[in-house]
Amino acid sequence: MSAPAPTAEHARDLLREMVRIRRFEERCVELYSASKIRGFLHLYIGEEAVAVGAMQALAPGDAVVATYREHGHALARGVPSDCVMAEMFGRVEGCSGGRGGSMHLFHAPLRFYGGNAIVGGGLPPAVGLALADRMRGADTVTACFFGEGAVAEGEFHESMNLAALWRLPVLFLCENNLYAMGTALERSESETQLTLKAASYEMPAWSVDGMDVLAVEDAVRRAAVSVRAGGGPSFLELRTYRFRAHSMYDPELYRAKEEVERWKQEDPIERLVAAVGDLSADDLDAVESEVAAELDAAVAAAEAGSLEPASDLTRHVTYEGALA
Amino acid sequence: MSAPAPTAEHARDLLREMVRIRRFEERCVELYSASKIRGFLHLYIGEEAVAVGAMQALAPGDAVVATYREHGHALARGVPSDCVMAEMFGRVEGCSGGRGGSMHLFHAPLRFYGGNAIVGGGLPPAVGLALADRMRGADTVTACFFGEGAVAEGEFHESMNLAALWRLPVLFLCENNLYAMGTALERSESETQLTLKAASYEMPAWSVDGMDVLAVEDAVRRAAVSVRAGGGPSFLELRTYRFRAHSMYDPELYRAKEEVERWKQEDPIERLVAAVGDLSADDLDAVESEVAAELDAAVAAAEAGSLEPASDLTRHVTYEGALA
Amino acid sequence: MTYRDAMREALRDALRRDERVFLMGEDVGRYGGCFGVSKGLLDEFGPERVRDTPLSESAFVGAGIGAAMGGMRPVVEIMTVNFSLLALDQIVNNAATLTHMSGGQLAIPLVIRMTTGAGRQLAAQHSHSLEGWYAHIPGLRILTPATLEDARGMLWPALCDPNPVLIFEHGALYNMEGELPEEPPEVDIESAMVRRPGDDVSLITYGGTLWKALAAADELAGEGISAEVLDLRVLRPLDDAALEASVTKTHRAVIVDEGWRSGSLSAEVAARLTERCFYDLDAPVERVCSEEVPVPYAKHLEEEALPQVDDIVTAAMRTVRGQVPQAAEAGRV
Amino acid sequence: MTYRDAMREALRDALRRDERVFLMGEDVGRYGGCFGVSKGLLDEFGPERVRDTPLSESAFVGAGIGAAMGGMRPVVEIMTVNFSLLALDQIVNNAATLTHMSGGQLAIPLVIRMTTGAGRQLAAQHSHSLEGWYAHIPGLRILTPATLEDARGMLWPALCDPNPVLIFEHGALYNMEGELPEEPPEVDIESAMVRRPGDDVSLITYGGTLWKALAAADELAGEGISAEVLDLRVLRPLDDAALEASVTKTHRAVIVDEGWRSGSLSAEVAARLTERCFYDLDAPVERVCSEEVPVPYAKHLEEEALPQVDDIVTAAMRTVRGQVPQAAEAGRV
Ligand SMILES: Cc1ncc(C[n+]2csc(CCOP(=O)(O)OP(=O)(O)O)c2C)c(N)n1
Ligand SMILES: Cc1ncc(C[n+]2csc(CCOP(=O)(O)OP(=O)(O)O)c2C)c(N)n1
Ligand SMILES: [Mg+2]
Ligand SMILES: [Mg+2]
Repeated sequence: MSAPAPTAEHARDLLREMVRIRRFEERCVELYSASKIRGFLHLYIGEEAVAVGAMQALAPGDAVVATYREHGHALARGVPSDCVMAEMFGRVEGCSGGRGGSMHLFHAPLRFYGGNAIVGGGLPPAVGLALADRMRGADTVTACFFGEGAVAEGEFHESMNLAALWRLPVLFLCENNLYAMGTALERSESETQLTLKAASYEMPAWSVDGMDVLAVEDAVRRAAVSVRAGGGPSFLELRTYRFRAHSMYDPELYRAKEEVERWKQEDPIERLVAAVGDLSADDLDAVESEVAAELDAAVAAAEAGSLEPASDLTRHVTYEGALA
Repeated sequence: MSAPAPTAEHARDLLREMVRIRRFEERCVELYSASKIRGFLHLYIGEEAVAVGAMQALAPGDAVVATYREHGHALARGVPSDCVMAEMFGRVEGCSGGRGGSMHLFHAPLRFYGGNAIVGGGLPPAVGLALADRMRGADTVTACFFGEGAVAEGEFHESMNLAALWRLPVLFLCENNLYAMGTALERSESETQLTLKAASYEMPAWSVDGMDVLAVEDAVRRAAVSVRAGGGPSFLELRTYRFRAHSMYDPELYRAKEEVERWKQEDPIERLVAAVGDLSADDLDAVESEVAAELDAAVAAAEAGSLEPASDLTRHVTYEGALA
Repeated sequence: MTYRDAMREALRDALRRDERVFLMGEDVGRYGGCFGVSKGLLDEFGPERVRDTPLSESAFVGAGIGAAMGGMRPVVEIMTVNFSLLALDQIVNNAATLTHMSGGQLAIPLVIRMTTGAGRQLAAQHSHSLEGWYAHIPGLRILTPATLEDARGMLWPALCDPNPVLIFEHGALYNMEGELPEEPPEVDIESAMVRRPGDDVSLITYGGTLWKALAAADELAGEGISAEVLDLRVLRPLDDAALEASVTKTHRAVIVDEGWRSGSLSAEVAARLTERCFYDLDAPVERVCSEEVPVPYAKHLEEEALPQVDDIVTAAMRTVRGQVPQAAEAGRV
Repeated sequence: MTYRDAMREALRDALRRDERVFLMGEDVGRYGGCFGVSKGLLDEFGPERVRDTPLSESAFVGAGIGAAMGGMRPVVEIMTVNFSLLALDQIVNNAATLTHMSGGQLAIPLVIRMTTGAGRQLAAQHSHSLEGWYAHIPGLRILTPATLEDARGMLWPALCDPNPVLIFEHGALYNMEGELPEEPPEVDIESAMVRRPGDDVSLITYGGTLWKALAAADELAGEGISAEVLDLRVLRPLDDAALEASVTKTHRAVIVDEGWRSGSLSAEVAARLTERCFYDLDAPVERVCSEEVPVPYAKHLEEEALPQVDDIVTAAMRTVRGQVPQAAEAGRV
C-alpha cells in the first residue's frame, strides 16, 4: 500500500526539513573539526526521513522523547536551529542552556523531552508521559524514538509491556539502522524480525521503509490516529541506515564500504525528489539557499552567544521555579 | 500427547519426592509458628510436580538455579533434607551455613546455585553458567526456574535473548502459578500467552500441565535432550498453582477461596496416585512413614545443630579457599 | 496507631488533597502493599490512582519520572531498597539529572518510597540500608522518617517539592505504636531535629537506629553521661547547622548508621564535623555502623552485624571517658 | 605506548596465559572497544573469547557472574560507569553477595572493567565518577589504575582473585603516553603507593586526579611546600597502613577525589584519618572534590565542576599555612 501523493507544498516542506537536518549536521562536522563543538557527536545523516516523516503526524500538544542521535528530531519537531546550534557550542542560549550538549537537547514548550544518552533509558519516562496525559484527560500521543540496539535492553521490554498493559498512548518508533555502534542486528538479537517483539506484548506493529519520507509519514499518521483514539500503543520499525560513522571516533571496522554505498542509493532526500515529480531544480536551489541562510545565522549567533558565568555552576541541580 | 507410563518403581520415587517436599514444608509452617524458623518463608505446596518432574530430566553434572520459593527444588535436586532444615534454623550445618536461610539455599557439589530472592535475578547467572559449561566443552544443561511474574522484568528478556543468540544450553522453566504475590498474570502481562515471549527470541517453547508430574518429566526430558545436543535454549511454561499464601504474611485478599479449592482438585500428589494404578495404599503409607522418619531426623538434627560463633561474622564476605 | 498506619494516613491525605497524586508499585493495590501500608486505598481511590504494576522496577520508576514531568504527582513504591537497584538507571541517570541536563526546564515532582534496613532475618537480598548511599547523588532529596510524626508528615512536603524525593521507611518500624494528634503535625523536610537534648556527647543518627540511640541515651544517663540525640531526618541535603550546633555544644560525637561502615553516610557526617568543628572536638568522632558483611540470615549473626544499643553506649563512653591525652585536652579552643 | 595500549597488553597477556579467560561486552570485538582498548583482540583470539554482546548490561554482567561460578575467568567490559547502573542488581545483589549467602561455597573470579570520569565534555550521562560509591559494597574489590604500570599490571592479579574485582579506567587517561619495561611490571592489588614523597602535607588521591595532584605537588614545591602524593590504587579495601604512615609523617592531608563531595570516598578517607590519626593532625583534613552537580557539557562549566590543580594547591596551602590557632598547634602530641 503506497502512501498518498503529497501536495507540492507539502513535498517542499518535507524536502526542506530533511535538507535542514542534513546541512545542519554537515556544519556540525566542520565545527567539530574546528573544536567549536566537543563531546560525542552522533550524526543522523541518512536517517532524516524518519524524524521528518514522523513529526508530520504529531500534533502540537504531543510529547517527543529521543536519543543521543537527536539533532534531526529536535529540528523536525520545531526546536529553532539557532537554539540547537547554540547548545552544540555550550552557550547559555542553547536549548538546554549549554548544560546538555549534542546528546541532551530539550525544549519544554514543544514537549521535546530529550536527548537521552542511556540506550533504552528514554522509554520508561515516555510511558510515564503518556500515562500523565491520559490521566489528565488529554488526547495527546507520546512519540518515543530509539534505535534497534535498544531492543536488547530490559528497559525496552518493561516499557513495551507496561504501555500495552495499561493501553497508554505511546508510539514506539524503532529506528532500525542495522547497527548499534559496531554491532549488527543479527549479533544483537536472536530474532531479528523486530515486529515480533511487539507481538509478544499484543501490540500492533508494522515495518516501514524508513528511507521513504512519505511512507514514514503515512505509517506514523495511521498509527497515531489509533493511539490517539485510545487503541493503546503501537510499534513501528523504521528501516533506515546511517551514512556516517556512529560518532566522530568510529573507524567503521564493522561494515563494508560497499554496503554503505549501496544504502546511499536510498538517500531519503534523493528519493523524495525522485518520487515527487513536482519538485523542480529551482525548488531545490531555493531550499538549499534558505537553509544555508538559516544555518549561517545559527552559527553566527552561536559564535556570538554567551557563556554562563562559572559562578552559576550549581544552578539547575534542582528546579528553581515554583510549581502550581 | 500423553507421557509414557512410568514403571512402578519410578512412580513410587516421584510420589516420595513430592510427599517429601509437601511434608517438609508443612513442618516448616509449624516451626515458623513456633518461631524456630524466621524471615520470609515461601511455600511450594501445590507445585511439587514441577520441581520433581523437572529434576528427573537432569543429569548429575547439570546446574540448577532457582528462586526464593526453592525448598522443593533443593530437595528434589538431592540436597539432603537435614541440610535444608538446618539452614531454615540458621545453623552452621545448613546448606548455606546458616547465612542464607529459606530464600538462599545453595549446594555447590550438586551444582545447586540458589536460592535467588531478586525476582528475575537468577536468570543472567544461569546464562553464564551455561556459557561456562559450553566453553569448557561439557554437555551439561543449566535449568533455571522462575515464576511467571519474572517475565515482566527486563532481566528475563535480556537473558532469553542472550541465551538464544548464543545458543546456550539453558532450560528456562517458568512456573506459572498465575500470581506474583497478589498480582494476577493478566494484570502483569499485556500478552498472557507466555510462550509468545519465547517466540520473539526464536526460542522453542511449550506449555505443560504443571500439576501432572509425568507430563512435566516428559516435557523437560524432551527439552533437555534438545538443549544438551546443542539445539540452543528452550522455554517451558509449567502451569501450576500455589495452594498456600505467597508468604507467611499474606492475607490473600486477591483471590477467591473457591479458586483455590478448585485448584486443589488438581493436587499433583493425588493426580499421580490416580494416574498410576500400581500405587497401593500400602505404598502410600510406606512413603509417608519413610518421609516422616526422615523429617523427624532432620528436625531433630537442626534443633541440635550449632550456631556459628558470632566472632566469625565477617567470614565468607570473600572466598576463603584458593582456586586453581 | 502504628508507623504503618501513619504512612497510610499520609498517602490517603495526599490522594484526597490533590487529584494529580497517584500511587503506583508492585502489589500496592489488591494485595494491600507488601508491608500493608496501602491496604484499603485501592477501594477508596480506585485502580487509576492506586496502580498495581508488573514486576518492572525500571519501567514503573521511569514512568513515575515521566508522569511527574507530565504534570502528575506520582508516589512510586519500591518494595525493598535492594530491588531499587533494578531502577537505578532511572533514578540516577534520569530523575537526578533531567532538570540539570535540560538547563532547568524540567521539574520532576516525584516521590519514591521504599523499605530499608535489616532486623527481620530477611538475609542479604532484602536487608540492606542504602539510603546513605543514595545521599551521594546530587539532585535527589533523601528522607528517613523515624517517628510517627515524620511518617505522617513528610509525604506532603515531599510531593510539593518540584524535585525527586526518596523516602526510606525502615522495615522494623512499621509495627511501632504511638499517638498522633487529631490535627496532623506539620513537619519540614529540611532540618535535623534534636530528639533528646544533652551536653556531653552527640549521638547522631536517623531512621531505624534512632530508637537504639535513644535507648543508649537512657543507659548513658544512668552512667551520668548526658547524651544529645540528633535525628538527621534528611540525609541529602544534610543540615550542617544542626550538626554544628550540637557538636560545638557537646564537643563529642558518635554517629550511628545502619549502613556498612566504609563509605556510609556516617563517613560524610564525620568528615564534615572535623572540617567544620575540628577545634571544637575533644575526641575523634566515633562511628557505630553495620559490619561490612551482606546481612546474614541467622539471628545471632544478624544482630551482631547491626549497630546495637550496647555498641552505642560503649562508643559514647569511650569518647567521653576514653584515653584523651591531656595535651589534646588543653589544646581545645 | 599509551595507557590504552597498556590495558590492551594486559588483556592480551591474560587471554594468552589462561584459556579460561575471555572478554565480553558491547563492541569489544568488531568495533575494537568503544575506546579502542580491545582493538585487534578479536582477530587474535576469535569470537568465542572476545564476545560482542547485545546492549544488555544486566544480562552480560550477570552472565559473567555465572561464568565465573562455572569455572571460567570472565573479563566483562561496561562501556561507561553510568551504564553500569543498569547492571547494579547483578553487581550488588549477586556478585557481591553470592559467596556470603552460600556460606562460602561459591567463588566469583570475575573482573568487570569500565570507564569512569569526566573531562571530555560528555555531559551528565557519561561522566560520573562512581568508583568511590562502589567502594561501599562489601564483597567487591575496587581498583583504579592511574599509571601505565597499573593499567598493565592490575588485570592479572585481579583475575587471580577468587572474588569480583571492578577496575575503573579514567577516560581521560587512555591517551596518556609513557614507557613500560620489556618485562611487564608486577604490581599488587592490595596497597596504596607513594608516587612522590614529601613532608609537609599528604595529597591523597587515585585514578584520573593523580596527575593533577602530582602537578599540584610541583607547584607547591615552588612555594617551598613539600607535598607527598599518595595514590590509593585500591579503593576497597583501603590501605589503612599507608594512609596512617603518610599522615603521621606530614600531619596534614588533602584528599583529591573526582566524585561528588558528599558521601564520596574522600569522606571515608577523611573519617578514617581523623579516627586513626586525630592527635597527629595539625589541621582539619581538606577535601577537593567535584562540585555537587551532574557534569555539565559546556567546557568552562565542566572544568569548574572538577577538581583542578589550582584547587589542590589552594587547599594544600590553606592546610599548611592557614589560620591554625596556636592553642591547637600546642595541643599536638
Ligand atoms: C545503556 C547504554 N549502553 C551503552 C551505551 C553506548 N552506546 C551509545 S549509542 C550505542 C549504540 C546504540 O545503537 P542503537 O540503539 O541501534 O541506536 P543508533 O546509535 O544506531 O541510532 C551504544 C552501545 C549507552 N549509551 N547506553
Ligand atoms: C526485583 C524484585 N521485586 C519484587 C520482589 C518481591 N517479590 C518477591 S516474590 C514476588 C512475586 C514473584 O512472583 P512470581 O515470579 O510469579 O513467583 P512466585 O512467587 O509466584 O513463585 C515479589 C513481587 C522481589 N523479591 N524482587
Ligand atoms: Mg542502530
Ligand atoms: Mg507466580
